[in-house]
Amino acid sequence: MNLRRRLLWALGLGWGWGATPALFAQHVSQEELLRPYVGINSAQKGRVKLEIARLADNGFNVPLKVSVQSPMTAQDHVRRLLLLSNRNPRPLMAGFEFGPGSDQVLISTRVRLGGSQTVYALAQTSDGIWWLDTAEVEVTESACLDQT
Amino acid sequence: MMHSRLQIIPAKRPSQMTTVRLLIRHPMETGFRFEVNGSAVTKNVIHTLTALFDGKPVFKATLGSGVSADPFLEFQVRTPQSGELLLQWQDDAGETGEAKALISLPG
Amino acid sequence: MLSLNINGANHSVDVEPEMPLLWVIREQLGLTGTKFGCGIAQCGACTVHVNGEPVRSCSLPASAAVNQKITTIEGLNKDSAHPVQLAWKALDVPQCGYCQSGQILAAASLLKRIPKPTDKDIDEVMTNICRCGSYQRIRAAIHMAAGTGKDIGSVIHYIAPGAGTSSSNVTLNTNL
Amino acid sequence: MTSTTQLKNVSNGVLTRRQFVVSSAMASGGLALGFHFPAAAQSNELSTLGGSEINAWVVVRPDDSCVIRIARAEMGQGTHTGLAQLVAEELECDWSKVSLQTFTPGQNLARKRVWRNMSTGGSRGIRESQEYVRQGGAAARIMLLQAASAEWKVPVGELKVEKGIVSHAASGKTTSYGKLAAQAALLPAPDPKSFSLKNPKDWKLLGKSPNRLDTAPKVNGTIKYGIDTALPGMQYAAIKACPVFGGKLVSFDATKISKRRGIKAVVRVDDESVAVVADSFWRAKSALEVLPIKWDFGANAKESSASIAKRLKEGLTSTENVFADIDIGNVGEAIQGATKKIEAVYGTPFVSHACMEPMNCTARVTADRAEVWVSTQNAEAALAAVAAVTGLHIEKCEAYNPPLGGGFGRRGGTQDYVRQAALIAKQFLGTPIKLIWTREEDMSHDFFRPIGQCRLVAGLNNQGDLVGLHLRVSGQSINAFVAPHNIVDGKDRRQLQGYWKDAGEAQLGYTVPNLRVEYAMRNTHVPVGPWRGVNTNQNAIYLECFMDEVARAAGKDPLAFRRSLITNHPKHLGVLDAAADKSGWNSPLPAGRFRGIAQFMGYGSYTAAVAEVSIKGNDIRVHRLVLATNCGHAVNPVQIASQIEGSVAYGMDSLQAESSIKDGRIVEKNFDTYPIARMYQMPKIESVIAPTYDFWGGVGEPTICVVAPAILNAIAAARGGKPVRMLPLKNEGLRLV
Repeated sequence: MNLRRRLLWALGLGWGWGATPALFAQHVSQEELLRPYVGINSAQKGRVKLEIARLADNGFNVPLKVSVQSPMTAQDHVRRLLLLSNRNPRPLMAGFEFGPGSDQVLISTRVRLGGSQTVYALAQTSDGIWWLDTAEVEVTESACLDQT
Repeated sequence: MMHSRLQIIPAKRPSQMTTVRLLIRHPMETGFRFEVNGSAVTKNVIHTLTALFDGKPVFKATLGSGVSADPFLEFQVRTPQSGELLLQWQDDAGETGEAKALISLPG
Repeated sequence: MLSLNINGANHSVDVEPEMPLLWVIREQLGLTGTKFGCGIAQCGACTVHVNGEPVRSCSLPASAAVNQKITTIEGLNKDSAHPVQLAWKALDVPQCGYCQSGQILAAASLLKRIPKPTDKDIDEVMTNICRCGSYQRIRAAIHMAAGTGKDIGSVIHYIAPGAGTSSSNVTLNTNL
Repeated sequence: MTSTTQLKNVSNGVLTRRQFVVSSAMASGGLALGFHFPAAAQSNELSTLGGSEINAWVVVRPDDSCVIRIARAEMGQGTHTGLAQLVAEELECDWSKVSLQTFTPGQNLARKRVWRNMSTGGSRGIRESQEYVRQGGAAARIMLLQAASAEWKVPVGELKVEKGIVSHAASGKTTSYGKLAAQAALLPAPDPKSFSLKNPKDWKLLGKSPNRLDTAPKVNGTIKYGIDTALPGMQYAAIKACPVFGGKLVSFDATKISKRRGIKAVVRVDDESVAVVADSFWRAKSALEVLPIKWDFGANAKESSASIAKRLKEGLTSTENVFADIDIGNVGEAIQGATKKIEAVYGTPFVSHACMEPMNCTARVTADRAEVWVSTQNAEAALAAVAAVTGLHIEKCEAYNPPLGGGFGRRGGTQDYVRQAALIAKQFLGTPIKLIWTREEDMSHDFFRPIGQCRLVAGLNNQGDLVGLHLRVSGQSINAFVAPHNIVDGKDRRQLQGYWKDAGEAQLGYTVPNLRVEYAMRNTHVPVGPWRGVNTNQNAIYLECFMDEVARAAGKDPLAFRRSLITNHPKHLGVLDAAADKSGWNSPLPAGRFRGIAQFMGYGSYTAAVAEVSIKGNDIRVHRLVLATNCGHAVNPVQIASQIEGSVAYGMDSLQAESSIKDGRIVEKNFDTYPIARMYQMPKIESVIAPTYDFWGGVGEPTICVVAPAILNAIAAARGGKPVRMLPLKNEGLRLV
């Protein structure tokens, strides 16, 4: 699959934006969260490193950094990287694809987190395997309201 | 036209990666906010961002409402020779934006 | 330089004559028991005694306090054992406590003027705001400190589960 | 079994005893009772104060004194004492030797949040943490007993412990926690699944009312709130944000004030605020008052209370942007076919928290460290805010959280004052900056209780039974302002708090055959947030006052009418009956006095109130309030009574206060125009505590919401059935005296 085709695939198919959410924003289980994006195979811990502060002031603007260990050769490279939230109304926050010849995967961005939750960084390597790192984030926004 | 700020830390050698830092002025409207009359503000996020080097795609990001307002992205691309790095993006309203930089490798 | 007598000690402070006494006490002398609440003499959190009378120090220029005898909460009683303070502790009057320096000084001067105050006296004099709503305990504690024997205070009815049966030994006991 | 206790004068035996305890404590120099607050430390390690840490919650010192660690903020509700009782009950230590230790969010983070949530709010301080803190106490007790068992080589089961003294009957040996602590600290922690917590029937300390542990420093001025922070070289900041919400700071002319005494600088804080920094707060504030500032007020400057009321009124009958959370039967038909139709529109204004300690925060920022000293309900949020503002790694930031001079929800959410202080301190690297808001700033830039209106329509059949009820709230949404992503499909159920069909948190107590409960979100430009009791406040007024209108139309007694609708919810009924009983509902009143009743549920607790009022002209005197709660478990009944008594003052403010809007900004900026309940207005309050010990409910908020409707119903009774529907009372020329 050439890059352009992969990009089209990413844009149009497969990832979706999650099912209809529950009445209150709820945490979803890891299996439920990953199924639509990663398929039935669960991802393995390793290779991916997700850095995000344990506490976030409000969920509107949370910096994070992800890196993936990979030789980035033609045989062994990172195809794509996904950032998922197990609490946001739309679980997929962002997805990235890397061009040929990249020898390093290092992404920084800022995300919105709808309440305290687990953030997932998932990377798929060229052998099809999904690698995973997670981070707990306490979104401290409102002492009186954060129950739901 | 969407305002953006692009910062490039160019590769010093062909074997190195070029670091791209991009900040786009955009509300990344989630669709979850409400107007005073209780109706939802229409969702409008930058959904796709592509980096092309000399016309060839080298990086692609698919963004959702989970990315903060005024999205910031830092990533790395391969720029094996001097050339033009072009960043293009599009939001749900169909508006597009771009930023470009010339990468000149020493030697 | 202004010369102020606070809690029995003389202090020279280099401040504008119009600086309110509250800020001199808090910032220049570091006595933070006197509180800032409103700045317009409405809430009473800044109450101090000037020659024994309760005064809202946020609205009293420091120059007007020269040659007066000023007492703050820190100086009310060196052992924190003024009858009002003892009653306050016995009844657990304070909740957040922020207004209580002012309440205690207002109560202390009330008792000095009227040793056995009536509820009406208390209503008239105790105009300090307590946002936690500790008023009922304040009233009870004033009566307690004055020894009026007035039957006013917290009334607590405790109804154990399965009331009317003896199924529980959970009882209200303030006598721990 | 019912017992009534009068906490009153020194002739009462109970209080003589309490006073004795106080006096003897003082004679001995203050006993061990006290608090250990973390000093500004460079280390994330929490001191063991010379003792042995048995587990995260318990430190035992060689002199047998026990230090109990407390995670939650103390804002006056007695949370610290209650939490300590929970630990001590299971620990079986000597309560007279207990002291408390608080810690910082940095220390919590360094230990992977072993102490979990540090915030106080939503009446959750005790109900949410009771299980794990009791487990902490029990685990420590088990470890201490295991240490004795190992030393004496006897089975743990043969050991007894009371007040920290461990004994073995067969051998006659005794020892104490202080002697066992060092060994116990080395033992592995028991799995919480391997032991069970005490049955409330066996409680010795819980359910009793020891004095609060934090009273002494509150009566002699030694307690330090955030506003009392003093650091070497500290400067003071006064701030002004654009008076119109959403407006922007354009420019200011610092030259006009820079020559004034003590002024260090005038700084832009963010898009909307400017601050003056000086060597004294008064100098900073006085200079700020005369600083020429240019604002861009923006489009919101056109908004007013009238324009907002119009929007809300439209929402009462609109078909746009409205949803039904409950829709049982067919309300339209039921009301259409009813013998009698009753209709009313109620309204409640924005109100301010008005914490007695104005918002403030002291911040010190250097190139590689940022610290704040701040009274906050949520120290972890303050810490995160500092990290966000400074861009420093969270491990390089710290927040110290002294007790609060009132919180009420204002200090629980947005840490706006922390952000501001850090933004200012960032501009003065190394210099501590104490930012204090004036009262005017505090009342102008609150996160107000949201404004709302409610239209209610009821139908009665010819027996006077309620056959249909249609209730629609139209008003501002807190979630839409603070966390819009929590609103799913545009349905903000939170604004219907207290009308929920779900059991457990804030359930509607009435069963009506045809019932429709709707919410039409109508927002404003005014920032809103949780105000002690949050939406139960408005919702209880709407429904409970209307219930009286319907009962009146049906020719029924308000209590009997409610009882007939509430039979499916025995806990709601239980407190309603308890309040009615203790108020003497069926006994005659002196001439000119009238009663009103209300019941509601919030924060997991069931509440009811009966008010007695009289009216002279436009002056309303509230004589007596009987307030009942079933909060599940009663940890400290006297403290619960404190909260109930306090809720009367807060509830009465619901009747008389209003933050109104003119030219897009708040009109009432200080206590001269914003009335707060005072001593002379207070009724005699009786607390009815009726716990059923089969759930854990909140205490700090639940009883507030029934105060206003009970009083309003009594006022309506006194006015021959004429209700007050649009608050505050001054709208009808009435006032509380």
